[in-house]
Amino acid sequence: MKLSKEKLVEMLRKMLEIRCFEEAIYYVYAQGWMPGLAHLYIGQEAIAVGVCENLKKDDYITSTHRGHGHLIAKGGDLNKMMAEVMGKVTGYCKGKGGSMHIAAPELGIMGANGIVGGSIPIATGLGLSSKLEKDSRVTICFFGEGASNQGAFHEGLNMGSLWKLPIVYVCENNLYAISVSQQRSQNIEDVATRAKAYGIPGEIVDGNDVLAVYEVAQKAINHAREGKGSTLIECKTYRWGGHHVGDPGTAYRPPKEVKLWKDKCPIKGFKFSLIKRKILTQTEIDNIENEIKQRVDKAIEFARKSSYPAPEEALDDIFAK
Amino acid sequence: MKLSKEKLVEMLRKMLEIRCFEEAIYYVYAQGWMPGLAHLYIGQEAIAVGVCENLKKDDYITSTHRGHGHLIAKGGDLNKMMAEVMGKVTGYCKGKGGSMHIAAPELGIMGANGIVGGSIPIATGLGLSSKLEKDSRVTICFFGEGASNQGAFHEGLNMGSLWKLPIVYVCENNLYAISVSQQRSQNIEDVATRAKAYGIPGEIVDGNDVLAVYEVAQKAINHAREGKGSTLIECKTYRWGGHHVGDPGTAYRPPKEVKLWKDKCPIKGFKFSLIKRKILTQTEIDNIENEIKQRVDKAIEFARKSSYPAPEEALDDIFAK
Amino acid sequence: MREITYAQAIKEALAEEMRCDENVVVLGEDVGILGGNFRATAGLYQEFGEKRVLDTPISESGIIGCAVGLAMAGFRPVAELMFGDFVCTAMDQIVNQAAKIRYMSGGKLSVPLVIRTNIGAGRSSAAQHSQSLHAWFCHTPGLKVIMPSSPYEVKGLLKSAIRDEDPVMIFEHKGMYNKKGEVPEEEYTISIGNADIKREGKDVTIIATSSMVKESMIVADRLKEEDIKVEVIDLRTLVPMDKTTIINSVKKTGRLVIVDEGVKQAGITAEIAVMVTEEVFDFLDGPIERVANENTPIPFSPPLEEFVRPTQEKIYQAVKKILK
Amino acid sequence: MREITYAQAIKEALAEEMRCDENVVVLGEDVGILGGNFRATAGLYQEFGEKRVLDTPISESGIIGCAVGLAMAGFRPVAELMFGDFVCTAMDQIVNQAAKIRYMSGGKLSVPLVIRTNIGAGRSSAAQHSQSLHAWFCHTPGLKVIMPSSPYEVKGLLKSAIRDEDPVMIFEHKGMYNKKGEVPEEEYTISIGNADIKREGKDVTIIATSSMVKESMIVADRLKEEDIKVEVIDLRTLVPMDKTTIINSVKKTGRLVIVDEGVKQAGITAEIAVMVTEEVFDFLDGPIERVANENTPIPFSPPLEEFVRPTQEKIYQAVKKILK
Ligand SMILES: Cc1ncc(C[n+]2csc(CCOP(=O)(O)OP(=O)(O)O)c2C)c(N)n1
Ligand SMILES: Cc1ncc(C[n+]2csc(CCOP(=O)(O)OP(=O)(O)O)c2C)c(N)n1
Ligand SMILES: [Mg+2]
Ligand SMILES: [Mg+2]
Repeated sequence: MKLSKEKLVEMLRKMLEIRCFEEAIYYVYAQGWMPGLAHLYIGQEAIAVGVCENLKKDDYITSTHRGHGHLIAKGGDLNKMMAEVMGKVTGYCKGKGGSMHIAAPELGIMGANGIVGGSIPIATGLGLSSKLEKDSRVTICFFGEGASNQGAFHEGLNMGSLWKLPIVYVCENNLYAISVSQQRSQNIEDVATRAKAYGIPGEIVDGNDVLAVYEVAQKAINHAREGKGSTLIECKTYRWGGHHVGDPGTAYRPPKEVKLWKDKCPIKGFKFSLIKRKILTQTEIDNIENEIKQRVDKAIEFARKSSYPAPEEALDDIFAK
Repeated sequence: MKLSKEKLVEMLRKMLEIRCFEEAIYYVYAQGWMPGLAHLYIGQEAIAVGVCENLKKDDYITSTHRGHGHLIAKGGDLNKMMAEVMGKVTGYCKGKGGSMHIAAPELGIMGANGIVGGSIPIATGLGLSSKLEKDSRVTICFFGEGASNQGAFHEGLNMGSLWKLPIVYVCENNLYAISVSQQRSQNIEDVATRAKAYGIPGEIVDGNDVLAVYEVAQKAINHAREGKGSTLIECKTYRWGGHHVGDPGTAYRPPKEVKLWKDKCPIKGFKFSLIKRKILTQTEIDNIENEIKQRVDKAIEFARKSSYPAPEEALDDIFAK
Repeated sequence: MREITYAQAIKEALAEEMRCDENVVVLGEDVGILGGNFRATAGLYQEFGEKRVLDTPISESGIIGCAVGLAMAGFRPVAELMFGDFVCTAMDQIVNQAAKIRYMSGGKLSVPLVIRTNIGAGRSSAAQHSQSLHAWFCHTPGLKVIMPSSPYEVKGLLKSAIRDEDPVMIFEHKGMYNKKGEVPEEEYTISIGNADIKREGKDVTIIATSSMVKESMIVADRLKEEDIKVEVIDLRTLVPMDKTTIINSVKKTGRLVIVDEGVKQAGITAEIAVMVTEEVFDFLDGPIERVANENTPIPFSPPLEEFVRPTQEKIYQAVKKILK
Repeated sequence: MREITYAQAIKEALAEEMRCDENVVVLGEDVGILGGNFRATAGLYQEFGEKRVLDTPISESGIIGCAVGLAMAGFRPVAELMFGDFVCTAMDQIVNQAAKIRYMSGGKLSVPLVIRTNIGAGRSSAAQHSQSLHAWFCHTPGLKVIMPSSPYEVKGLLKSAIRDEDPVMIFEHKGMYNKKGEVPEEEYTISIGNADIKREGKDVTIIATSSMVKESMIVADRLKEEDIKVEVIDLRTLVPMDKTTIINSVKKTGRLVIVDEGVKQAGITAEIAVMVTEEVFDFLDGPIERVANENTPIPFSPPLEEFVRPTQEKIYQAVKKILK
């Protein structure tokens, strides 16, 4: 697959942005600047970026509890995200949603979701809207391998496949659902096998290879846009940290396994290949990284300086005015 | 497959018993002797009988809204069933359950169910109990093709397959869920395909051929009893009547299709082959049928003569004493 | 005035709204070719086609989730859950998704969704097809809850529900689908949040929901013969609740009987009673009477079912008791 | 007396019951190797092995359905739903199956099942991980409902729940798992259906559930300084409810404040208030005050969350108001 230099750089940039944002969240959490918890995307950056780089602005995505990466890849604003994570009124949801519920419909981001599998039937509805409106949008539905054991997964994919909806179901198989490994939660090796249950294509891809993800996603997205229906893509990957910022993630995973996957870092590998292919030099990459770090620092500053919503605002937004 | 004469006759007898009971229900309904509705099993007799003839008394079954056939095949008493259908105190559930909720744990009948798919996760629990107790029981979980689109189906089969439980999932694909044909509810031709999603064997069988069902079920039941796990069997069949006694079933099914399937009557075909194989003569069959008719008539009489429960009994059985 | 059935009134409301707003779509099990298990969508499939009247698989979470997605994308879906008991298989999408999306998104997303389902025992449908579960949804902020008592009410309220910007649960009554009532030919809507005084009276107030309105009216007739003047209020919407109408009535009569088909324990009758007690404690001449389903699952056998349901006799006795 | 956390108390109850009855099994998401998201099953997997402590897939309907099947077959499963909000994905199995199976089968089948889940906001977990949904289950005949207020209560009540022949929902509190309290070393149980007077007083009764008991005790301390004697009742079980203790207290004090973390609208405070009004109307000196969550989803941001939750200050104000 031939991609322009701009595209490749943009992909690296987005991956770095996610990585840097998530590392900042760890920091923000440790500093006590953030209420509650957050589920970090570190290690899985190639998936969100590889998929979303194929999308148009008005395409839809639905996200999960582990959603920051999807949002950034779809164009989310770091300031508004960080402010939301900190519960500030300048956040995407005015502080009402927090890390797990960020929505930005103006970017096609139709909501992260705290209920595992909860967004899968919703994605079906978004896909149906595109079919009915003939707006040629595509809906990307992100979820984990753990979610593929939920009833909502089954109902969502059954309806999506039945009606040939323009949806790409992207399963990020990071091998664990909290502490439960994939092989302790399902009797199959590949989640992609489940595509057979719905008569749609099932694809398996190295989720740590952004170009591979891009290619598979492109095919599925085109398929969807051409009215040929849904695809289930399984991206094999790994969650570097614990389940959330407060979980070291060491109690149920062998250190060797963690190390193995860190060695397969999606960013390191991609950087290496871009340098090798002379798309970028190390210095250029360093500059990009510095620029992103500054933007993330600014996002932290923006969020910290923002105020909390006024308490009475808790009574708004239950119903439309 | 070689089966004793006794076995073959017993199979025919059971099928006739179901047919005759269900026809009686139509009658009872038309007479206004029965409150509410009932979902009849006519046309599907070969499945319940073909499966249950493999079972021991203490094996478990879970059933559905269309449950009379399963119950009779598992040894249900016609009097108690008829009395329950009429809401009498002599019924299996003292009139509290009615047609859709008959339970007879003493026969391994762990309840019919009014919620489509509702009994599938329950069957998983029954299967798990056998695995934990090492009691070598098998659980048969009956459901329709419509139920295979429920989230509960997915969760139940995923867990049953994961834990290699001694369960046989029997999908009775009668092509319709109320008015919705299979091809309007799922993007696959065979429900058995879904077995792949759980890494278990998926079998397809002519659900109108009692011997074929018997054979496939036997294999799956042995598999389960030997600790090798679950199987999904899809039995292709047809519901002769409407969805329930009050539905003519003509508004959404072509008459030609109905006729075609009536021609494939599971009982007619089996009778014919038994006569041909000289297992039974027509006279013997007539005698069996008469004897069954008399028993069903007696069941009606028994039920009609039985009294309704005393109103205050409505307050019992909420909790154990 | 012409009379049509409750089911026909629903169908008319749907058809009218579908005609004037192409974003209105109907989905659910058997709502298309069959026209609905209770015939409340009969003819819509023929008029509007399979793109706007969708027969779905038996997947209640899928149905509501799909409707949520459609609503977020600008449609106005009307989803049917065939029996009120099946809210249980869709609960996450109703409660954790539909009800909360506007709030969680800080007002960015709207879910203009109508969920049509029903309540009501009395048909020997047993415990899994007879529940009246509306109280749960009054306990779920973010949902509006409607309980129409007649063909007239169901048509007017459903039309308002479809035009509403938020998720509305409309609990129809299984026993009323076939019952006829007067419905004007000309278009009308009934706004959400207004109770209706079905009969004025000065001695005692009965607040009733759904089919209990009619039962209460019959009891009121009977009591009239004993010279007891009953004021009957049809609550019509539970959320938002028309406190003013209720309070004014209780101020006048000083006595209140609340009638609802849900299970009594922790049901909607409790909320109404407490609200009244809180607002007009000093006007009450005695404790409030609640007539509701006994705290049991719904039994199958007719005499048992009759025993647990709220009946005219029980309403009558409650009024007599309160007047003692 | 020794002090252990609420989570440890749960674990002890489970371990003790598992030791003396091999039919007790534990299942749920992450209850095994991890020892539970809130560490309430820590160590059980190691002691009892994977046959009796089952990590499940993320399938709440599957979990509860599986537990129902186990229970019908003679086991005594204790199923965990990690967050109380996830009852929504298991609602059919809880409400239409577990709660009704004994009844529908005319008493032939038993479902001795315990569902452990929780309530509680205050942790900035937002709208889908903070709900207190216990009221729904009080409105569901066939379920017992328990809300333990301390390590002592949770241990004793959970043990009784496991020995109960019927489905019991036990709502723990997320904010209390880490909180310590006195728990005797020797075995004990607390029977289901008995409220506990945590402090005697003559001026006003506070009925509280779960963590609100402690909050109410602190308020009672504060009021004592103003010479107001508050009687604090820990309701402990909602179904069955200990009416006697409540009624006797109200007869004595004539004034009642009810405190519960559920949403106020159609919540359990309404049922308790009405029950009291019905039983001892004439003993009440004024309207009952309810302190509960505002009728909103739970917001994420701390000041918003604080605003909607029942707090000590709100309890205090309610008492003062009622004494005016
Ligand atoms: C319905 C539901 N059940 C359980 C949870 C608790 N929970 C949150 S994330 C998670 C694991 C999800 O695993 P997976 O889908 O693989 O996503 P990952 O966390 O690995 O990205 C669980 C069990 C939840 N949020 N919702
Ligand atoms: C959860 C749920 N949804 C819907 C229904 C209404 N309903 C009863 S039977 C039925 C069709 C079931 O189809 P299938 O599983 O194929 O069984 P069949 O009736 O063909 O035997 C439906 C939709 C129900 N009882 N439960
Ligand atoms: Mg995972
Ligand atoms: Mg079918």
